[in-house]
Amino acid sequence: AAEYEVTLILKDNTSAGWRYLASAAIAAGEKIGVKVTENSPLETQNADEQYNAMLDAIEKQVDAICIAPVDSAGIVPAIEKALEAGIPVFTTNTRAFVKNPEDIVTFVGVGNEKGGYDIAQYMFGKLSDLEKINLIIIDGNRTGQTTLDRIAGIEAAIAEDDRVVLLDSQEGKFSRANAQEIMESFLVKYSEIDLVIALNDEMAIGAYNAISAAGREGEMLISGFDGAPEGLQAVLDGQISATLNQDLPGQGSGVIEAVKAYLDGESVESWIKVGGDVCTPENAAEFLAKLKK
Amino acid sequence: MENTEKAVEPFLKVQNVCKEFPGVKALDNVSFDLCKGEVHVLIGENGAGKSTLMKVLSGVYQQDSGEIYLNGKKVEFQNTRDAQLARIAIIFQEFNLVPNLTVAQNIFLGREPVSSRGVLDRKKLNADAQAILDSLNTGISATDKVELLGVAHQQLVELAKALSFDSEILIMDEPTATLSENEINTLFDTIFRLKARGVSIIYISHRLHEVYKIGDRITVLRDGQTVGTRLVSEASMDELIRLMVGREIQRERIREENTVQESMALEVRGLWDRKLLQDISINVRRGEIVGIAGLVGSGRTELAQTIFGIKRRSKGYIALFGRELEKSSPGKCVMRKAGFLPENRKEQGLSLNLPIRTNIVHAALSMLFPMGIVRRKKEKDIAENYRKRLRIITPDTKRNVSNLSGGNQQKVVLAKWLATESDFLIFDEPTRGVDVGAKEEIHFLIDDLARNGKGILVISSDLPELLTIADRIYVMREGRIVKEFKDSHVTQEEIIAFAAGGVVA
Amino acid sequence: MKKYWGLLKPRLDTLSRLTALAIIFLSLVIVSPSFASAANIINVLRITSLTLMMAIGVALCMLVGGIDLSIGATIALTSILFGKFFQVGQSTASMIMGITGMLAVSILIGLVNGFCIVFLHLPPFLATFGVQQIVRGLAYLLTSGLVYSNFTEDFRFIGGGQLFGIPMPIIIAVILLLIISFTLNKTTFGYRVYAVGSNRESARYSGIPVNKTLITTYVLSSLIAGIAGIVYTSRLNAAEPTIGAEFAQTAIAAAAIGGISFRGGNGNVLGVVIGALILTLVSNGMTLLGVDSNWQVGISGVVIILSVLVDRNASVRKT
Amino acid sequence: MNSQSLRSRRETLAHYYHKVPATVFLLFGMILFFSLLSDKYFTVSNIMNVIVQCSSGVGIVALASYLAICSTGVDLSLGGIVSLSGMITAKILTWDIPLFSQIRNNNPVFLLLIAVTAAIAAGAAIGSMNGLILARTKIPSFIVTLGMYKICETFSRVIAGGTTIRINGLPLFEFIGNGSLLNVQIGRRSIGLLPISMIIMLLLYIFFSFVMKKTRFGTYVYAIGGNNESAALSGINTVLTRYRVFLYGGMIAAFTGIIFTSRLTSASAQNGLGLEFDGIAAAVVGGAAMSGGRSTPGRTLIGALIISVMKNGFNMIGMSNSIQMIAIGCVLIAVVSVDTLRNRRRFV
Ligand SMILES: Nc1ncnc2c1ncn2[C@@H]1O[C@H](COP(=O)(O)OP(=O)(O)OP(=O)(O)O)[C@@H](O)[C@H]1O
Ligand SMILES: Nc1ncnc2c1ncn2[C@@H]1O[C@H](COP(=O)(O)OP(=O)(O)OP(=O)(O)O)[C@@H](O)[C@H]1O
Ligand SMILES: [Mg+2]
Ligand SMILES: [Mg+2]
Repeated sequence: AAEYEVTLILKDNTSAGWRYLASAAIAAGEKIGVKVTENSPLETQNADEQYNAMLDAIEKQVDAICIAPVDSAGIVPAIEKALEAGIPVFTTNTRAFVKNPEDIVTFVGVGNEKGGYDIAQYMFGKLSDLEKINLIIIDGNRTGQTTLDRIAGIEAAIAEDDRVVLLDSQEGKFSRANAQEIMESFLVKYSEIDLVIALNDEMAIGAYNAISAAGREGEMLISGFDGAPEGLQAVLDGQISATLNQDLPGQGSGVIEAVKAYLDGESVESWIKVGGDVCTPENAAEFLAKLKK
Repeated sequence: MENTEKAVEPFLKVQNVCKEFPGVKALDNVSFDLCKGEVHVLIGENGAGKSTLMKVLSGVYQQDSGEIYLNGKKVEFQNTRDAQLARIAIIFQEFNLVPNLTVAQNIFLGREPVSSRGVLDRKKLNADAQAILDSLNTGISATDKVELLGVAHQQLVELAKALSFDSEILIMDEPTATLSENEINTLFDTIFRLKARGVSIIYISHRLHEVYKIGDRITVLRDGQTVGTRLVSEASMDELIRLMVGREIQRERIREENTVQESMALEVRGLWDRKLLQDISINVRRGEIVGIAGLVGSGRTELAQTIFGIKRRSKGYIALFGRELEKSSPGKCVMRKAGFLPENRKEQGLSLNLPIRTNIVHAALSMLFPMGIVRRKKEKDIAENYRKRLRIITPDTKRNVSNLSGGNQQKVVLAKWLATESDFLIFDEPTRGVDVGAKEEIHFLIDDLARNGKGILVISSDLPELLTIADRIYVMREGRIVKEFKDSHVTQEEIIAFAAGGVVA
Repeated sequence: MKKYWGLLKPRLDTLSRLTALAIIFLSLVIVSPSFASAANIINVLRITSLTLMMAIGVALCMLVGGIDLSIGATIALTSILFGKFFQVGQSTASMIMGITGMLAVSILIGLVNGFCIVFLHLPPFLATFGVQQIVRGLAYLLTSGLVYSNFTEDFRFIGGGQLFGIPMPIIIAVILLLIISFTLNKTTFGYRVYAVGSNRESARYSGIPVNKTLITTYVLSSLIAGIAGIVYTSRLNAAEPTIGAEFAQTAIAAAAIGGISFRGGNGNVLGVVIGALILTLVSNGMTLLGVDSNWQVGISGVVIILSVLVDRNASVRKT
Repeated sequence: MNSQSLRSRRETLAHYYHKVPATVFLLFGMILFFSLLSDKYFTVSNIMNVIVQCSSGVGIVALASYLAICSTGVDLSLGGIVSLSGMITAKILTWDIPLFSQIRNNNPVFLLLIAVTAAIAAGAAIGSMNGLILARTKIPSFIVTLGMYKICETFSRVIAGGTTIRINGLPLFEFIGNGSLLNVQIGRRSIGLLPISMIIMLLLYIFFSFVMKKTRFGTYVYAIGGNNESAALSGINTVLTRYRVFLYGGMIAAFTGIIFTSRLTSASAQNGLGLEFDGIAAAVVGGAAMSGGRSTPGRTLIGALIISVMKNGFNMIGMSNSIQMIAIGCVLIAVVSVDTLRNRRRFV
């Protein structure tokens, strides 16, 4: 029987990335005696449902709550309620903007802003022989924190490199299909594109599909984000150049291990860095092997 | 237009009113007047423009040209509200009740009594409505929902609603079409009372004998034009019919020959349903026209619906052409060559937004096009054929049914069932809202069907109609068959006596 | 002149819709240099063809006075099932098995919709909304959010290939459109669909098998969604449970712009082509013009309202 | 006791049985079911938890959905209105222009009033637009409100300007969504027995129950829903009535927007999107017919509670989300079919 009961609240219940995180968390929990129940918003990334899920977890009197907040600020009142009920709160993937940093036991992950900065910088570096970089960004969902953070990071990198010209950006809603359609239009519109940064792997593959269908493979580089198995495989297959390995499974198991340690009375660092490496054709196989395991 | 002596100055005057619908000149220079305290009857063939004229008078439509004077002052109604304010009330030919509201709410819809703070005064609403209903001897409760009422009761609610306006002019567009003798008498009493109070009434009906009971003057419309106004006391029925139809109409019994065959078309034994019908046994032979008489609510329609499988029977035996129909459904009946013309054309008979010709082939689809592929040419030919035979007045059978006048719509329903070439047909109020001319045609048509060996069951509240065409008449009361008249030598009075329960069978 | 009005009027709706389409098209040609290129027109047609397929199915349901909110979920579930089947053998045989499975499951979903509407007497909006939840839930359950991808070349041909230079999705959509249009206009089934949509009670009295017609319609709608799912999966070269969240909405909008009435019994499925084209043109045009994503949402909203208004403003409500 | 009074009592009982909607039994049945499965379910704090979740989510929106459905429409713009009005509230409370900064410093209560008024005004404006178009044209409400939803989303995104707006240091405002009166101490936690959002929800429901039952407007909404043509021919101003339905719907949804923003102390353009379908589901579960003219605000509230109870209950027993989705779909279908079949038996 499990020693501790934990509620895990992710941003949604549907997209691939969060599934990797959740299944790793549950698996890790089983190994070390923590019962993990996931309770993420059903379809949309919904701050209010996360709030409700927190309240339900409080009523269940779980031993800890792990959350990747959809809205870093919006979740704060709910976190305060949890603390009032004596339930420790852990964040993963995305930080919460609590008033006192010690309200949160630990944050597991690197943060989307840094990730965005890193991958953009890496891709610009790969194009070091160009005098001008014509850039396309395929956004996620501009109402959500994840997109905003990643974009902020990418913009910071753009600001440092004056070769970069941002041609266009459109919302791909993190979906392969949307990205494919958007890229088809961009290919018609722009005769010179050097780099496509997609905010997740699915959209990067969608962009690749459009580019290869138009026979313009090799003209431009593509980067993804997340380091999901498909993304890594696409890097290996040379379809996309790089992806940022968030190590979502690592975040999942990391946060559960932190919970266990904390509840066992051990001390836990306030920031556990997981992931954040840029995956390139050179190291992608390694990451993929680790995932398969 | 002929001049009749007028004792009083006309109260309402319609002058040279024209109204055109796409492709149809519904009103063509109509002039008409109405005096105070008069019952002015309006008659005319289906599609003559009666309802249109009334809708102009009540603000539903606006005339294209021409004037309306009320009390010597020119009026223009932009909507029904304006007409209500001018104290003109109307009972439409088609029902206009809100099913999910109570009777009282319907009667005072748009004029609910409110207390000083704008809060509804339900007590007063119900009491006022009940008072009107009671004055009509309806037995309807003001707090019942309208959707639970039958057609006849709904008609009475319409009447109550019109009365509630306390208007100076009351328009009734075929109020008796769904009523039976009892209710009609109540209606007439009401009309006399109103008249005594100085209310002027415009009364539209296809039942000419009613004209003589209540009318003062009578105006005949034909093809959107007035063809004459007469004092009722001076107009003979033959003259009126000639004015309306332009020819003589035979008003005698039309069935002379006995075409009844031995073999059974329909046989029903010991039929019950869960609510109303009790132990019903009837039969119809091929070549025979059988009538069912009864008061409203006696269950005639239920009986027909149960035979046709629209309502479920709880027990009983039904056979078509000697073969038992174990579980009936409309589809099965149609396949076994039986048809049912329902009483409520708007709700049960027609797809209003579809073309006339499509409606006509609806019931016969699988028979006409067994391969499942529709041939437009055939569809058109069939429709044209019935348009001619039934004299459906329309410029084109491609038009939607909703553009037709009430009577012509009825003919389309009829055509739909004739097109199935069924060997057994149930007609529920087949001539509801149909003019005398067309009615005669329909009667001949039914007679003709019987001559060709088809079995016919006619349900009608119009007793003269039954007496004209039926070979045999059943009388129903409260869900039972209370009497069977083996031949047509009966009088209306005898039938009513059984139907109303005066005589114990 | 007035005499011809009666004949012209029913065609006026189509005419004004066509005008709206032409106006949008021409303005895009003028404003955006890349719009009128052959490559882009093919893009537009290909995207339209997917919207169109789904809209045809929904239009059928709207013709019988219903609606189908479950098509997006149906596409998701069938696409996942294909992924699962394909995984088994990764061969042409498993592909054929997968396709068969997809069609079978989509028919099943249609049957469930039809059952809820006919026998449980549920309003179609609610029934298909509930079924949508169930079906999508199943899709998530089956995959736990994972993505299946990298299908065989012959499967990818269905959504990505070309025949005589015409992309396959366009060919499939046109074939479907012709079949359904023929069915509606020239077969007794089509007549029944209109009859049931126009007045269900009267259809029943006419001996038309109302229940059968309704169920068949919902099955057809789902089946078409299943076919669209095949094309979609093949085009994306991936099966994921999240796809199609907005398909029902888009399809309904296309059908409504195309003149299919929500009350049933009114409208022609050919009009839906215009509806689908208008929607695609607008979103494609905005992308080409570089309209900010934040504004795109709203502009598409305005277009949806306006383009329906175009053919209805002739008959503005009086009272 | 004589047999007659016994019989009449039995009849009254039967009468009441038929008057009580099936959903009430269902609601209690569900609560019982979850109580059996989880011992933490039937506690004061969890019950208040469910009520708060309902009142700050689907509860109020359901009322607006019900109004639209009752007049034979649907209002898909409600989610957009929630997002936009919530965003406007946040924007005004945090707007960095001299006028507002000054008010914020001198009289925060006044600023709060401005923000709330502006949010409701925005809801009213969108509702008006819906109403105007719907009353004046024959465009189906599905399309108009879908378009308006997208327009709301756009404005909300544009006002947000690419971030979420955070509100700090306005405890009075946070109190709307998070606070409550009459707190009791249970263990370490203090449980509010009268949450503000619940009070707002109840006031709205009571007010609209009154409106639907006791005013002409209410009767006219039912009349339009029952038979629009007849209503018009009876001289009812159907244009105005329809307009008011959507106007009020927009204003009601704006309350949810305010509560949302206050509850999360921040506003993202994403908030509230999708809530319109929950609202429709709740109204229909409560007994509203898509063809119009049925159900009451009270029944709608029961429908909303059922949805909230169901979601919370599934969470409490730890059911996985995919299965939850399936279960909710099944329950929706089951509830409404029980209700329709029961009604049909009575009428047919
Ligand atoms: N809304 C409409 N649109 C088009 N044509 C119409 C419309 N209403 C009536 N008509 C046409 O106007 C003519 C007159 O119709 P009206 O309803 O006034 O006839 P009526 O005398 O009342 O006939 P009935 O005795 O059958 O009720 C008919 O030819 C009918 O087809
Ligand atoms: N007492 C009643 N209360 C409510 N509804 C009734 C009552 N009696 C009859 N009805 C309804 O009124 C309608 C008309 O009754 P029914 O059709 O059985 O009689 P009918 O003899 O065919 O009369 P009609 O002249 O209307 O054709 C039916 O739908 C029936 O359900
Ligand atoms: Mg008439
Ligand atoms: Mg009858």
